[in-house]
Amino acid sequence: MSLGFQELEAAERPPTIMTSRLEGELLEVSMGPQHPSTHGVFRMNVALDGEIVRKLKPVFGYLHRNHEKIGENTSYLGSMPYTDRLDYFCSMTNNWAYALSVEKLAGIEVPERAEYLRVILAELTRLQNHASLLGFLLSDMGAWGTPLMYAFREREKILDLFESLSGSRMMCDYMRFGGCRVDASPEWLARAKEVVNRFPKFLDEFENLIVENEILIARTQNVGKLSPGLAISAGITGPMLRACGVNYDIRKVDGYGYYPRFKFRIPLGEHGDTYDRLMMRALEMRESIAILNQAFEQIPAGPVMNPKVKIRAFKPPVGEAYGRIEAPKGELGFYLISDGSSNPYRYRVRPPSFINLTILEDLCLGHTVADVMVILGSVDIVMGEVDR
Amino acid sequence: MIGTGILKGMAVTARNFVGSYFEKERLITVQYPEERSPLPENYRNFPFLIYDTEDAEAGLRCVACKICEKECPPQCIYIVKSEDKKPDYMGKPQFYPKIFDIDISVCMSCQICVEVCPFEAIKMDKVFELSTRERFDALRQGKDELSKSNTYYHSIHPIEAAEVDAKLAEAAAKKKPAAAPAAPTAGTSKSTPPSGS
Amino acid sequence: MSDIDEGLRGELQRQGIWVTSMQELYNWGRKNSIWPLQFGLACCAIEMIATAASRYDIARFGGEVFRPSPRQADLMIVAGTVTKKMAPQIVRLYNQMPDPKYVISMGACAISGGPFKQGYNVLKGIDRYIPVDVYIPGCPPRPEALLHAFMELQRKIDEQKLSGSNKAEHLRPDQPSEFPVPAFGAHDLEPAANADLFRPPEIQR
Amino acid sequence: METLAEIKARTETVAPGARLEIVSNGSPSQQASLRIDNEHAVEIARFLRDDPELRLDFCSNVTGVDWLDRTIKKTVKVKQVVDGVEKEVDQISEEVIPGYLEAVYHLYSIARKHGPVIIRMRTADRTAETQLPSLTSIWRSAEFQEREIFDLYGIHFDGHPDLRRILMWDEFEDYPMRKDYREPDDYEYEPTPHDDVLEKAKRHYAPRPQLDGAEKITAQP
Repeated sequence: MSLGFQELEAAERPPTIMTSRLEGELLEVSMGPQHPSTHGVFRMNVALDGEIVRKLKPVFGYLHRNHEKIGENTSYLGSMPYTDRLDYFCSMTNNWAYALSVEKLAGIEVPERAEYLRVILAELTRLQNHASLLGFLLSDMGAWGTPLMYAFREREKILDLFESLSGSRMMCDYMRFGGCRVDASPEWLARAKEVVNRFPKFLDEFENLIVENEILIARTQNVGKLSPGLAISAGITGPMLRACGVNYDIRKVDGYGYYPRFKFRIPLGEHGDTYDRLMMRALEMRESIAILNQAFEQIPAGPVMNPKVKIRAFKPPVGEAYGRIEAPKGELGFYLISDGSSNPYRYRVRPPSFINLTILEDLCLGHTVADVMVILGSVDIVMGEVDR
Repeated sequence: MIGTGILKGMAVTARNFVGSYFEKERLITVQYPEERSPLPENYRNFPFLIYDTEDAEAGLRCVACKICEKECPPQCIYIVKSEDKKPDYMGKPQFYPKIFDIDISVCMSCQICVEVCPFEAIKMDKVFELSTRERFDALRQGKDELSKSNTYYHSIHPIEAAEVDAKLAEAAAKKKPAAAPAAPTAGTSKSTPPSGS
Repeated sequence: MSDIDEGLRGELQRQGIWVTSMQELYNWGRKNSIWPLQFGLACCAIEMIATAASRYDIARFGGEVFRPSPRQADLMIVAGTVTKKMAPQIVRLYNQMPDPKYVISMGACAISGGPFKQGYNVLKGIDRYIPVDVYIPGCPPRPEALLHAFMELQRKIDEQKLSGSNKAEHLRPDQPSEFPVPAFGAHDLEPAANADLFRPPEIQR
Repeated sequence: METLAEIKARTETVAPGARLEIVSNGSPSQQASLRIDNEHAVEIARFLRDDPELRLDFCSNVTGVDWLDRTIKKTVKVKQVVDGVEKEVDQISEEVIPGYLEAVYHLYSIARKHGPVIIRMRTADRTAETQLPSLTSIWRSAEFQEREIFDLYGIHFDGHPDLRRILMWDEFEDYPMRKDYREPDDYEYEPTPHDDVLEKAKRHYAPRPQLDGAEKITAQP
């Protein structure tokens, strides 16, 4: 297969005259798809000048498993378990985004308790996603093992909650159009509350581990700077956008799922560099804990499923809808076109981590190869979602 | 002073290292084959078929309506309907599945077959130690392997099974005037030993 | 290198003498230091990382040394969906691993394409191109299930013979240790399966 | 935010000669969209982005849709003289809409926090003229998404900086997300076939006489 450098113009390439020094020669390196970093089957074709990145072309598709095509051949309900496998860290938020879009398409009301449960589960998902991201990022930076072990220790506690509620650790398949599949028992809520109450202790510890670490600061500050203008134009969303100082959080803007009922702040970065992106996750976890504590206080009793919604032979009216939520990685949207049959005519996922990679080359140019891994880690990608 | 941040971090690792010897919260390793973390009530892995009474062939609740086959998102269920009818646990003549196969090498444990089944005939199992050295036939479960007793269901999902039994008993009571007076109710198989475990 | 008579062994053990054969010693060493290739594809890879993390701790089985290079690895855990775009790379990685090498096919996708098998870019099972030793069904399998498969693989290694007519495959020079890498075609991989390896049975019902 | 009709009216004043059309949406989501013509697309997109009222600076989602040839049955009441009496009679006319490919853009505003405004563009047909103007120069976020549409649907975006296959390999020739795409035949082992998989598996099993018996079993009553 060609390396994908056809567009590397001859004029850009320095003349290949044999000189005594190799300076100016570009070295083409293919990083991935099997790569020691922990981000799955992602590949980058990098042109290097010494150690400096001069050109970087991401290559996708090594996990392109035809989610959209399968979604068009499966019933509306049948696509729900597939959404779990999009961003396999955050199956709950994927479920929610899909359920929200179908609810928009068919005009379905969701009971109050179900909305609260969705908020609780989405914020728990955000906690475990950000915690494991920090672990992965540090392990990319060379802190091999230890922070990842700490992060996974905490993640396991949240996975246990998911498992006892939905039946599976990762592939929860919990939400349905018009509510949630099963109700959470009071014992489950008490357990979840306990896990959330203990979480700040872990955060304190983790922040002690990393925030002031001189090596981390040297590796991340002023690395991979992103300007707010470029970020908006390139469609960057989520913590990455907010790290540039742009105040845009769909939980506030769209106000879906009773988020307007909760008091929480949107952490904003200043420089848009890797350090800000990293810290953004740590700060967002604190706000998630605040939301969770309010949700545990406010959650009302009641049904969790709209009784009018049919499980089988669900056919929404002809039309289309685009629904989006603030997933841990950014704006996760589903665009559905219905032709009145039981399968969607068009089923499209707007994957945040795929679109966040648009500016990967801009971030990496001029930095060393070692920084590429750090920058990629701070983008927070999951290949299941990038390639779908 | 340069280096204080690193020392602070080292203190955290040291605390974790020492703590992992006595602090329960930091000591989380499950010594798997000898010690198992308990599976929650809701845990699901692969589907199985329920039969009432003691006879797996006669007491099978499945009536081969093929709804699960149709709804299964990855299409891993295969049913061939019988040509004749035989009495089910309530004495009513019903079709039964001549062939009921689940390819567990495809199944994604999504539980949709359980949700759509109108007869409470298919439920989720908790067995996960299924590694084999063979692929094709070893991972295709037939009717014999899939059929498990209601007692077994009670042993793995006690709360859910009790609810299902109550629901079925209620439905049977409603139908009773029409059905034969000697029809046995659901959940009479409590005395049978678990066969699938 | 033949097997030791169990009665004699018991007798000697009572006298405080432990005997072992070269084969047992060799297999004991091999099965307790299986180094997997650090290589994840999709969702199952996260469960693989969870298995390596502190709660399940694959180090208790001697498998914690995840090697980034195939040249140092004994075991390839194919954890996740194998797409047609990725399949040539996996075969190449397998070919680069030194003998004896083992493959665990983790999760529904790696076994048969799993829920995604209807996709146009999904390979219906990695055993179309490379031989697989242990299959773990599940989507994704629990970390315990991976440990169970790991123990199954250890049992398999323990059963391998170093000599005789039925000796282990990696010791037989006529057995291939490398397999042809499929090429990207205009519509599909070429060939769509390695006919020497992938022989699906007729379905008997 | 302004209504779509107001946006349309204002756009028409800025881009004279542009043919705009509001595509209605029957679902409860009520997200109607604006169809823009290909010649003025870049101009209109720039206006939507830069207009101080709209400031649609964030192009969230870009996607392709494949519409096959459709026939639409229209029922019109026509007055006809039947047996000397004038009556209203339903006249059914069939209209064939030739297939086309469509690109849909979902626009939001980060500056003004409103949206979505949905714009769509259509190609002339599905096979020969599948060109659309690229809007990557207006919104950078369209770069990879337009590449993806090119890869999966075969829409050629004029003016795209780097239009290559993105998800499939370079040697691949088909456009797999099109509705008439036929996936490669790899149904050698299908233990649980039914419905469409059964049909595809049958095609595969057909030249293999040793499996004829198995085929008879899989064909369901």
